[in-house]
Amino acid sequence: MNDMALLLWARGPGLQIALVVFIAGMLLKLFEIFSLGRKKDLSTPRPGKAWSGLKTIFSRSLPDKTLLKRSFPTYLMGYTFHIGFFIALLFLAPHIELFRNTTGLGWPALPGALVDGISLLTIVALLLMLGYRLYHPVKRFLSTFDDYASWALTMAPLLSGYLAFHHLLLPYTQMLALHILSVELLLVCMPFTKLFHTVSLFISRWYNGDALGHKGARL
Amino acid sequence: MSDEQSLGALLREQGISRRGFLKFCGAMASLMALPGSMVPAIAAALDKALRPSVIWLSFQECTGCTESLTRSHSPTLEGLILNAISLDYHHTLQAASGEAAEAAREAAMKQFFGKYLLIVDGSIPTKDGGVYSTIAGVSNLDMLHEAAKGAAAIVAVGTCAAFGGLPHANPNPTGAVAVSDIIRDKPIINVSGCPPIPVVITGVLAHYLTFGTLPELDDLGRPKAFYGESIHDRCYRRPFYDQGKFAKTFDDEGARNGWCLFELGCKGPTTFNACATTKWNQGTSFPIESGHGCLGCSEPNFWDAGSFYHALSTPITPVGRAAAVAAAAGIVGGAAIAMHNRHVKAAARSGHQTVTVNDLEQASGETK
Amino acid sequence: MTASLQRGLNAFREVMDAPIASFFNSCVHCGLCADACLFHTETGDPKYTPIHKLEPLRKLWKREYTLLGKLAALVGLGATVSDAELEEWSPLVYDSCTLCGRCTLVCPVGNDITYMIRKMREGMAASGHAPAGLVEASRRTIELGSPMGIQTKAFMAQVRGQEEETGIDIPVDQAGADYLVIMSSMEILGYPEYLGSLARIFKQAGISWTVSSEAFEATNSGIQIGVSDIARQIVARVVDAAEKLGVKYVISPECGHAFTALRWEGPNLIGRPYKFEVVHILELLDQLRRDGRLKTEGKTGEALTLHDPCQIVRRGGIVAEPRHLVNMVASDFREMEDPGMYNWCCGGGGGVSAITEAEELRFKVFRIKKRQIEGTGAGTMVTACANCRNVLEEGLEHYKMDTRMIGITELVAEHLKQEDAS
Amino acid sequence: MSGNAAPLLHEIAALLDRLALTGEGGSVQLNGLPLQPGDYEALQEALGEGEVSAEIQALGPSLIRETALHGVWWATHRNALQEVVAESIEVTRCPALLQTPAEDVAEAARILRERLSVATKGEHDV
Repeated sequence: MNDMALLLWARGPGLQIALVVFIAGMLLKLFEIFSLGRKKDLSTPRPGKAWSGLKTIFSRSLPDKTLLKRSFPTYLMGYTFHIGFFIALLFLAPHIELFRNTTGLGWPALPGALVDGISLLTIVALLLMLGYRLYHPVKRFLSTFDDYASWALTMAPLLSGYLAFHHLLLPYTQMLALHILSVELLLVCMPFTKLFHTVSLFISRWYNGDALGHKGARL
Repeated sequence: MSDEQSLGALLREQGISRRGFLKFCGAMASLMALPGSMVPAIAAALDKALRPSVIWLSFQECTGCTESLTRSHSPTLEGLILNAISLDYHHTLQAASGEAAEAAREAAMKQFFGKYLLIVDGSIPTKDGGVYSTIAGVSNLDMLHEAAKGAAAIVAVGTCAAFGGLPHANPNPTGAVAVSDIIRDKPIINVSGCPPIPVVITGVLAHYLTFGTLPELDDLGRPKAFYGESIHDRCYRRPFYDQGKFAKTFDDEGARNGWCLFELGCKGPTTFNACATTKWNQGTSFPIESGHGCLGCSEPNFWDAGSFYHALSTPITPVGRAAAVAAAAGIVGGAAIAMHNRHVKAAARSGHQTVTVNDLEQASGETK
Repeated sequence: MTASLQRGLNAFREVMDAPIASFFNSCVHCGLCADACLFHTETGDPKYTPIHKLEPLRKLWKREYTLLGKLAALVGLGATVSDAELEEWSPLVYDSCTLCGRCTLVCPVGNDITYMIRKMREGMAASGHAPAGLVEASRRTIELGSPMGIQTKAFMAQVRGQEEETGIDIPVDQAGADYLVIMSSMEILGYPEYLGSLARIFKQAGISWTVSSEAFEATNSGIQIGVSDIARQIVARVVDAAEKLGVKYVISPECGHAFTALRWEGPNLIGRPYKFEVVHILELLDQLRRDGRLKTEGKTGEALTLHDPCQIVRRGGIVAEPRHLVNMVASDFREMEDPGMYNWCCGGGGGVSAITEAEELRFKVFRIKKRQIEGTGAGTMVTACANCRNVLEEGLEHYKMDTRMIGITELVAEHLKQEDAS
Repeated sequence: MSGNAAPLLHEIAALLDRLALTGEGGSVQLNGLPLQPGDYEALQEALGEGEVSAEIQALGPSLIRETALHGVWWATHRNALQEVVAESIEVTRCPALLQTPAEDVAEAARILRERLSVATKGEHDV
């Protein structure tokens, strides 16, 4: 299979397969979670709890002030990676074109050079995250195959995208095909690895905030 | 008919001066991306080169490649070198000659066996024994096999000959394939493009004449000198891509400002060809300069690569149906696992044994 | 499989709900919860990472409630949960978790780890892996009425003692009173002055109240050990007594988890809302202060600091009230580092103080409290939880610190306006 | 303007250094570069007009001009239809194309002698 055929497979059947597994998998996981139900809390809530779940979805994106100093590397790498990843995902022109093509929604792109710099920073952050995971006693202790696999699944699109953008290592067509394939692999694995946190964290934050808000606790 | 006359002598016979020849060699060097310091060596080699015999076969094609090459005559370098070399058979150009032409082809094939260059344009239909394209009652498939036997090398001119091209596009009713799908034991140079840039054909021939070898090829069998870089890399609109400035439609402000055509479906990033530097129509312009994105015509499967007007980063097939099917599957599968989970939980609830303080101790006793 | 293990695993299956499934799905093993947990920060041992304490529960969830886990189980992958594993986890789920909720507060994906530990204890206890100290406390509560074995007679003796001390009549079993006062065992045994202080404050404020000879105990060992069946029985005593007396309010005493048990878990245990309201004593005192019914005079110039009980502040939403009350009677109130919702646990909440085996660890993790207290330079520490107070006093003694402890109600009562109190 | 004029000028400066030091210059093929009209103007402006301008008629006209910078030549080669087939900047003391090929010199001598002998013969005949 030549590079172009690989690219076309990635843009055609590969994407179809990945999307089917991704969408079906995500829905299945949501059913899996919600089917376990949650008992209605019969205790009298404190006033003003209505929006606490929603509020927590946003507020939990901010660092805990007492941990900021103690766990600074985790926060620094975590924020750099997540913000960088989403900028690269959402503000590179070719990516926006993909969203526009599939969903009809589009928005202005950031200059390629800026996204490029941010991507590099993101890759560095992700590399440091792996190093820190191997070095930090707690992280190393907690880590399972899933953690390392998820790391690799996330790194692959970033790195292949970066290399493709700069025409490094492999011919562009081949690297672009690998980039798209790596994203497809990420989509396929997302429902079944810890990468599912991208969706479930909103559910978790909502439940947490709702329960704490019920008690009138600060969020 | 070819003879043992050198190329230089031939050209001078036609009234071309040495300066003119040198100028021609300089242009050729520039075309092949060879350094200017090599021009004297090229001139010396070409001067002494013997006229080779060339046989040109046209198969399942649109004549665009021949048109590209011959759309102007002797004053151009391309025309010159084609005239200078020995074109012993060109099916399209000699169509009127009928049996005489076929006889010439066979004579040349016999006389220069093992030495002639075989140029092929058009794809080769293979379905149903190759009946979909025949010349003088001989199928393209048979003619290619026969002509390839005595060829020193084969030049597949145009995307049809190089990769199958338009006839190969889905659903490919004639079973069209590229030359390289059929001939495996001869050196093949793919000069892809729909049509290929005429000077690229000449450049390949010039290289063969000058050095007696094939030029360096990429992994798709194309000469690196011309296909070494993507259209995107050499595009004068590249800075706009880097700045994130894109034309959104063919007549908007961005289009008028000459911004990047990526979002309008330009396939420049994955298309390797010399259009952006060599340009077309004697260096006038190339498609992007005329405001239209690159179609990717020098790449395999370019007809099946989705819309010409959708960006490279988009799916080549609509995803809506797949998404709907997936959603349905997810809901059905999800409902099944949900039912299962509820069943397990309900069983646990009904299996609940009230825990008393005595149970705590008994249980502890049991395990300790 | 033993019957008890079966019962325990069944309890695991039973408590599993959508929030828990979501929490397990969300964890990215970032380890931030470890940095929020005093058992990890003070020992440096990764096994005390809060989310790790839930590993057996996670295993069972994965195996029984997820498609992948079920598929893995079909081909013989994915271990089951064994008695040996639960035994190994018992010190992690009980000895080294006070249900303080700090991990829940910092988790970036929003996992309520505390909630999960509480749920996990159901299976741990049902399978016989609860620590002996908590089992005994539960037995005493069920059989004698109180985890410390206090019976009605002993309680009534304390009531009479405080009546004598204050010269104020303490109403007993008075139907139709507005407020029912209940106490934690620690208060009845160790800090009976709480009751006397209440009598004085209520007299000044003109509050109609009573204690119950049947339901005086607020402590709920069932919640701590994690057996809802027992917790329900204990909470029902208070609910029955309160509804029989027809009170409008039940006052949760200065005790963290008693508040959680009565205020938040109780209605869910008995399966219906109460016919009365539950207020924490701090809420009531602050309400009286706002209404001008709580009148104090003079302020102590002593440097005071405040220890926030986790269940009242972080998981109870009562943050400003104790500060208003302390500032009312003290001129040199000093906040600790990480005050309010960010407080660090005394190290003995969630039943840990009842576990003998956990004592050494408890003193070890007390060092963070020690640093906090020393950081303020205050000689007196106020708190609003008798259990915290007892644990803190033990810690202070262990580290030979001379910090004095006092309950907020007592502190306020000490400064009541004299003419009204006489 | 793609901004390719400035790097080109740096390359020309480096070639000039080499020419001054070793006597060997070099050339830059312009038709292989992504240049825009703006770039051409910038280049032309930077190089200026020089003293020498030569036109060659061989397979179409070629115009070779020295720029204001001595040793820097601008060569534009056209075919018989006046279409540009190659364009380059040569850094040399004299572009090769302007010099007469050695074979042509020998041939010129031969041709001249031939003409002379024809003329002499004619004189005798007359």
